Amino acid sequence: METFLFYFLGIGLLTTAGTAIVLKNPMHSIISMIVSFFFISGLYLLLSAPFLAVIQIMVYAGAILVLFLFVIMLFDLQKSEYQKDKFTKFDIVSILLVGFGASKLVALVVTSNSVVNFSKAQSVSNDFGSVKAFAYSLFGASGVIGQHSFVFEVISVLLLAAIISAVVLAKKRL
Amino acid sequence: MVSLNLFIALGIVLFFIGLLGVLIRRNIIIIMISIEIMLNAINIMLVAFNRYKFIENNDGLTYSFFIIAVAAAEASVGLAILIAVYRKRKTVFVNKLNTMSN
Amino acid sequence: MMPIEPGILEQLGMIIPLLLLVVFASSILLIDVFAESEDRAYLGYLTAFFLFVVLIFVAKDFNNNNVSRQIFHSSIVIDKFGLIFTGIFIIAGILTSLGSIDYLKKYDIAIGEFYSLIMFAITGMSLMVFSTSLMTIFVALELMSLPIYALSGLFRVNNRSLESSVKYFILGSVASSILLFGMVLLYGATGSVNLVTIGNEITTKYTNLKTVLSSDPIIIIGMLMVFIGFMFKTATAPFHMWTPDVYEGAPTIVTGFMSVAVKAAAFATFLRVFGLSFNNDALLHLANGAISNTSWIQVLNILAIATVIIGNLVALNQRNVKRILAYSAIAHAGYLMIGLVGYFITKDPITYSALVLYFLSYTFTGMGAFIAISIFEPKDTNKVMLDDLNGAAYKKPFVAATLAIFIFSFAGIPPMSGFFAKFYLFKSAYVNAGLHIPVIIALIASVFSVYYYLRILVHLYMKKDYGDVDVKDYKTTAGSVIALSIAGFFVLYIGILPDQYITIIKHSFLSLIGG
Amino acid sequence: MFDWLTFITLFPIIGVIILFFIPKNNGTVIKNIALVVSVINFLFSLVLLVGFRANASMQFEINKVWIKNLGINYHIGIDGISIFIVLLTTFLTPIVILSAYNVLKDPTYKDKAKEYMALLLILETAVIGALISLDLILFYLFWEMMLIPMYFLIGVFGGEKRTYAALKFFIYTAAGSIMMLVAMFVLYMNAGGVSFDLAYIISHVHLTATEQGLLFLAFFIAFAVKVPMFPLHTWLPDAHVQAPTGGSVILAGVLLKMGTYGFIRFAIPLFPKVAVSYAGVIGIFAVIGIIYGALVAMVQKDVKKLVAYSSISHLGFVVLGIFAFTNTSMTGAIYQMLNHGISTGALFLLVGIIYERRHTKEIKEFGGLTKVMPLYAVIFLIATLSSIALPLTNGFVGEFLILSGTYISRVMQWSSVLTIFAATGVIFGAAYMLWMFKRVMFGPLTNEKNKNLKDLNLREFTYLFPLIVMIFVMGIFPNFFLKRIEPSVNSFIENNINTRVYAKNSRVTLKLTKNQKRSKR
Amino acid sequence: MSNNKAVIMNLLPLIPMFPLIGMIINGLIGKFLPKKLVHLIAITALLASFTTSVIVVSKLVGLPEDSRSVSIEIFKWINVGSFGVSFSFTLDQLSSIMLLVVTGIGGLIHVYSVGYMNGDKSYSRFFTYLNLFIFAMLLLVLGSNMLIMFIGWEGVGLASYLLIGFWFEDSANAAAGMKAFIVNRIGDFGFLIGMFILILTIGNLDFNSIKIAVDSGIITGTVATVATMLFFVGAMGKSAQIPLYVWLPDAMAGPTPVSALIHAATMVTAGVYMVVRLNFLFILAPATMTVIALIGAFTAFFAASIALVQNDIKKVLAYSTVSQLGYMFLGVGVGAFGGGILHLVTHAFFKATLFLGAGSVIIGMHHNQDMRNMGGLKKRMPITHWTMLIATIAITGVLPFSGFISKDEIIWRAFASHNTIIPWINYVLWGLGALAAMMTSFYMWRLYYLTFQSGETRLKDHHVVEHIKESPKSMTFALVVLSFFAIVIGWIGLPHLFYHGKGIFNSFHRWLEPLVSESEAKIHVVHNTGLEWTLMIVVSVLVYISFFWARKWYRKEISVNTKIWAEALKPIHTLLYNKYFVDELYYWLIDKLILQFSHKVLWKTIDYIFIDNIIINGLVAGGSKTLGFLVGLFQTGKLQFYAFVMVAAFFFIFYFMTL
Repeated sequence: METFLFYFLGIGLLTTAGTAIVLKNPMHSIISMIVSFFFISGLYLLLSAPFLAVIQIMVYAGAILVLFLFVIMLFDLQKSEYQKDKFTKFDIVSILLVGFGASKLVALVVTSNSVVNFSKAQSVSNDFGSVKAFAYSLFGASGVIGQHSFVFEVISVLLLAAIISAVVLAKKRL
Repeated sequence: MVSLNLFIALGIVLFFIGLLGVLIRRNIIIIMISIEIMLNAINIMLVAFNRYKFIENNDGLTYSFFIIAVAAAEASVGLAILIAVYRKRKTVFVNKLNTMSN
Repeated sequence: MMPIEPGILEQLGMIIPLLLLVVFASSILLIDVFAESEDRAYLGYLTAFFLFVVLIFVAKDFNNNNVSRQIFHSSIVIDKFGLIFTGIFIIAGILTSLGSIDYLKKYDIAIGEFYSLIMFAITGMSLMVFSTSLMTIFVALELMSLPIYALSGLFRVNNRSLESSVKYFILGSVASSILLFGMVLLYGATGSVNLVTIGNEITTKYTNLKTVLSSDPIIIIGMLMVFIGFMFKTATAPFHMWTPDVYEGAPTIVTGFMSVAVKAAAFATFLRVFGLSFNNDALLHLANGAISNTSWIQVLNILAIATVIIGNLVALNQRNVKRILAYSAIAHAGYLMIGLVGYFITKDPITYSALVLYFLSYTFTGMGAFIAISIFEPKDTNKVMLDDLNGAAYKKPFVAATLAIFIFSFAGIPPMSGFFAKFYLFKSAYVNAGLHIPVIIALIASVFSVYYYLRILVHLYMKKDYGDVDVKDYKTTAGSVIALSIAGFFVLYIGILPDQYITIIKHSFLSLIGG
Repeated sequence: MFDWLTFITLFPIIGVIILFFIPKNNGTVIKNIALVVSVINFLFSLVLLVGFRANASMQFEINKVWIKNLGINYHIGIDGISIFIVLLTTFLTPIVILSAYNVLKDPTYKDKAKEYMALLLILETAVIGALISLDLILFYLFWEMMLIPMYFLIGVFGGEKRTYAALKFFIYTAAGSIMMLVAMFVLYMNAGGVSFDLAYIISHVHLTATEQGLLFLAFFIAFAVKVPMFPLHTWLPDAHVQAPTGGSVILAGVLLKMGTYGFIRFAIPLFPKVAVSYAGVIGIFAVIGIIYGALVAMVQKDVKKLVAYSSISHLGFVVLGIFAFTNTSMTGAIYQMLNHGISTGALFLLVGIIYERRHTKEIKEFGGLTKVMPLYAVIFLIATLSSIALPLTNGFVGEFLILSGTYISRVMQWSSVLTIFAATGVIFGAAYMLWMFKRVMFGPLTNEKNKNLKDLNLREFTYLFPLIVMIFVMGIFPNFFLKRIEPSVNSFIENNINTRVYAKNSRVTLKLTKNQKRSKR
Repeated sequence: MSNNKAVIMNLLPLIPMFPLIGMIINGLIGKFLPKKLVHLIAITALLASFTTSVIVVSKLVGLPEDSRSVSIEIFKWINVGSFGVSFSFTLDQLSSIMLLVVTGIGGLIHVYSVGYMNGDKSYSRFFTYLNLFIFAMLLLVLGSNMLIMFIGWEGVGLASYLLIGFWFEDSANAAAGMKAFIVNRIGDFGFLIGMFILILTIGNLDFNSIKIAVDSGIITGTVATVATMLFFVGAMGKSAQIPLYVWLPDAMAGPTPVSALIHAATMVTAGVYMVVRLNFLFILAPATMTVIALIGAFTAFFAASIALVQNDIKKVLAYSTVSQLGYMFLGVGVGAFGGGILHLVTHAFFKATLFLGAGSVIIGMHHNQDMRNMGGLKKRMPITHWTMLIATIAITGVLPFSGFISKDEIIWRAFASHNTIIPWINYVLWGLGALAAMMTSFYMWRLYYLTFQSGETRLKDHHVVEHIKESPKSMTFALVVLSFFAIVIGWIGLPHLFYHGKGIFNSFHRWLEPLVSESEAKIHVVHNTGLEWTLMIVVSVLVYISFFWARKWYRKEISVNTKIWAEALKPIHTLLYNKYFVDELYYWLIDKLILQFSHKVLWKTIDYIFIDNIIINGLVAGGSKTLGFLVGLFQTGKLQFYAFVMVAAFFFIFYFMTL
């Protein structure tokens, strides 16, 4: 049952990701992107990381792609506009190159022993993927700094910087 | 039972699909989306490794969480640039933007 | 090195410079909001002052604590190596902020955000240099890059500036994601992202390159991905293609900051990452103990030589000054890369101090040159062609003289610091690290570089005379004059008496090994 | 005791700093200050001469650590070989500055006097620095530093194709000396990687024959470009034709000597065996240079180019003298360096004077100037005679010593044949100089523009007069100079050639004449 | 006796000092002094040095025969390592003769040139150069080592350059001056190499140390031959022998007193003086001696043949000088060093008279030198006529006059001395000598008759003809004195054929005895007075025939049959007139060989095209620029292309690492 679920989610993910980059109309690709996020959160659930699955849907799909949608609607591209984005000979070369490279890489990685024959441990301590585990690692327990609280703080500074940069870029008149 | 290397293979393929997206499409929006795909692929592999190999702590999970946050920041700046470009050049196609060359 | 977990306050106490940077960056924003006067010049001076304060703190830290400690669960380490490079970033920041006052006034851009973004970028850089875990490096990399993407797109009214920021953004993001991908693979193979643990894991599991390749290629791929990520940031040969366009498009001051500070940060982190985790014999030696000629050091060596050659050759027939300096930056990256290879081979204080001295000299020379060029930039063109400089020396003798000093320092002509930097770098690479062929190629290439450097001087001094130089708006206020004189003074001072700087740098080497 | 050498090197820089504060437009004040500074510097250098004892040791020596980490120390000193070239520099600079007074009058350079003077003073510092430094890198530092002022002198103040000529000059020398830098690295490494000091390296280095050969080649090329020797000389005519008068006087008077000085101070002591075994080949190139320079000079249309090619020919003599390794020839070579500086310096000043009056350097533009400018003609004649080595002028002493020394040298292969070919240079020299003198000074005064040329004014006479005096003084009383040069040359040959190359103490350099043999028996 | 030596010692350096001081004064302030004072200074300088040399020579005569050589060192000039040269003068028999000749004739010519040059505006410059010449000549003569002689040697070269090109407005004169200097320089080149050989073998250049080396056998035959051959090259340059004589005829472009002093009496004889000074060295090299003799004889014959047909009075005298020098070298070549010097002295006097006479004729004819317009000056310029007549008789070698004595001595010794290398050579030498003597008398009498007799002066411009009058006293005084000596001077050197006693008459040879006897003894000379008489008579007969021939043709108006003969000898005439086209050959040679070659090949191809364009601008600069351009093409500006290159590089490196 579980393997079926994995294959369903996996193939779903790959196809939706594929369509996301192939479709001409950016609106369509955004939507197929959102569908692929659902598949990803499914995979997270499979990997017993419920908090992440929720974050994926809420933050990633909900916030970031919605932002994309706003931007696209802002441009209201005409059909003729994005039809011009045709395939060229050069793309075929890059597809072949990436395809060949990826296959070789996958073949190598799959067989390397830090990856092969690891089966899922049955019993998982209850708070593996849970919010509690996250809280401990981010904010640390009673007086001890969390494992990742420093990086967490840095990301907050990063977000601030990102906001300022976005404002600077988007300002009408400097 | 689904073993680790399946997840890793899936992650790598997804990563290269994203990379391919960047190389092929002219539309900047699509390029940004393919970058997001690449980041998601990385998240999947992170979670997979953490779940299968290093079950005792959840570093992988927190990393992927951070990556989502960073991706958000990146996307915001990227879109800001995109708006600025669109407002000035009225196009979102990258092959138009090659005024500078030797 | 014993990772200790002192209390939160004490750990925070150690990263005061970083905190100060963030606080000052945000305070600049607030001051900017409440200020009424349209003219934002005072912000430039204020930023310079703030940065100077941080510099004092860095210097204070540098002198007293001699043992470097890993803090925050060993995500970063405060050691002299990091402090020295933070110092370099801050110096670049001071020069940029001082130099940008006139430049922004010329394009009548009156925004405080410019300075806060600079400060954020500097925070990102120093964090990058301090960090010992790949995750912190990634986040710090983003913290550095985002403001730079914005800054390079500052002139929204100018196509080239937008283009440069688009290119830089997309290629930057792709490179960071490749870096991340490498990190994941390494995490998968070794279970942690801390550089030291990665290094130990690899050495415990494998003894030579052949076994690693056969049994666990994921490590090699991961390492390669990280390698590519850094190669992009340091603009080495095949990954340098974005540099000319981005440097030409971005505002000159930002280009200066990018070519000096961002490059230095990338190099320093590359040194830290590959010095700590991948410089073990598992990844370098063949079964029979000999250094394998397909190890990443060999790849780096080849790329370095390619960078030097491409950087110098293509610059020969460029007409745009910013593009010439872009290619010269690539060439200098090539020389630095040879020095870095030398360091990785020997890991001794001489090659290390040669490298850092080169950065110090390059900071002053690069920033000075770009500030001078920005003064000569005609209004609203975001383009400095060689012919725009004609006869400029007779309009602005001081600026032209300092530009001449920087040009000669780039070319490595004696009394300037460029000479000793280049001399020490090539001597350490040739004598200590035994890189005979790369040094000879680099020296020959640097003779070619004399051609395109002198072309700038030809236009400055020899093309026109007093009479016929038309009045251009080269007005300079105190900010750029101070910046140019600081840069000029240090270029000459290091050129004549480099000894004390070398000893300080050597002093900082001890802590690096401990990191 | 007061460190005179550093003082003399850095004193011009003080002059430059003073100049810096003077406003650009009052040119005369600038010129006077520059003149005063250079004259004072010359007087101080005379102090050197007074304090100089005629023995072989290195005098006024200072050896302080400069950059400990790189093993470079500030080791300076002068001996018989370098003292007079330093004096030549300090002697020529005030003359050049005085000659530059009206170069700066013509409109294109009207308020660039400050730059011109500053460049000349910096050039003086760089050259003296290079002459006195005994540390490889300190020498290399001054060697490269010389390029900047000369580059600007040619580039900013030169003729039409000045940028091309300046660039060619810069890149020729820079490219030449790159390999020298690599050679210095190898030497440093081979001598145990402790210091770049010349004496230290000479005593501690032990190289294989091939290594010595390659390194000598690297040093040789760097200095051969500067001399310039035959195949590497094409930069000199361009540089001279485009350079302003002052620039080309210093270029010919002093910069060219750096090449030959480099041979004596660095190339030969470091690699004596190679220098001796290749002496013949270098001798051939020197002789080619002599004859080639003379022949090509003969057909030049432009006076300055003619004098430029003549200095290629003269320096061919000097190189021949150096590589003959006899004390007569080497002393003669050093003495000839001084003579060439004075006679060619005078010639360039004279060409500059008629260029300032007529703004052309073509020989056919002139003719019959003696009638209009008699005093000029006399001085020009004396300079020409010194250049073609007429006895009782300085040129003769130098050339005679070189040729006689080379003839009796047993170290240089085919030395007698080379001497004979080199001596033909004496004939060609007379031919092209006198032919030029005839076409410029004698003959009917046909050209209208030459009719109302003014003769030398007082200023011009004052800066030519010392040169004329030196021509005769050095021609009639050479012993004053030779007495001081010779001990250093003897010790140079003794410990570089006799002991280190032939390893037996036979006085090999001089074919033992019969009566000397008899007296020895 | 010792005070004689002391007197000489402190007087000797004064001799060259006087002209030097004269030169300096005239040189520096001559332009501002009145004309009278200028020539006064110059003449007193000469007079002073003449009197001092007379005193000094008389003191020398006082010394005993064997120690008549006094030298004094003024200061050390150059000493480097083992090689030392010092400024030192030596007075011995040979240099005393030369001293008297130089200062004597020099003084007279100075007096003469007061008259000759009084019209000239750069008066002081002329006298400066004359004094410079005398100073240099005295150095040459008094120098006690080869180097001081070389200084004098080149010094006189310089003076002759300045004086030939004195009227520099006319570029022909300047060219002549330059030509003289360069040809001398070619000679000096040989001299220089000779000196090096001496330095190589004996370490220094003093004459007496050379003598010691020769006596002690250090200098072997071969070394001596090579050295002497090279010194002879130097002599050829200076004394205008066959290959290097071309400059002397052109040197006539200078003022006539210059030609008289430099190109007749003193400078050109320097070569002979040098050979005699080094007689002990030359004797060691029979090969060189033969060459000298041959060249001397051939030059005598060759130059005389050219002089036959020249129309310019000074050109005739110039070629006659070359021919007489040929005689001197013939004499010296066959070992008659004394005879050579005697001929030098006698020639100095009568040739100076001839030149000065020609000078006064030219002044009279208002600077017209062509003999075809002269004639009939006998009555207009009596003194010049008589003095020229005496000198002509002297030069053609008629018995009582000096010319005969010295020339005949040489011709006889040419015949009598036995040559080891080519035994029959002496007949050839004698033949050439005799023929040259015959031709000499022909062209001299042709000159005399054309200028002084052959009817009225043929000059077209009648106005000038009326005004021809005798030259002023200063000129005629010198002429008279010199012509007197032209007769008398020969007598002091009478060969023992005529006079056996110890008296004044053969004091000349006895005077030179100690210097040359040793080397002259080495040459075997046939003693057959009968043969000597017969040969002397044969030569005199030949001289008389050509005198009669010239007289017949040129005494009256140019007779009709002279024209017939001229037609018949047309081809030979043109050949001789154009000086065997030697000058044209030299010019073609120099132009083609040196100028074209160095212009086209050396400068244009090697320097300009090969090194500059092909290597520097072509390969280095051009190559790197095009390479840079090609690599630059990758910079297309398209973002996707950059990303593609990144990915491709990644895969390539990956492939490389996993190799």
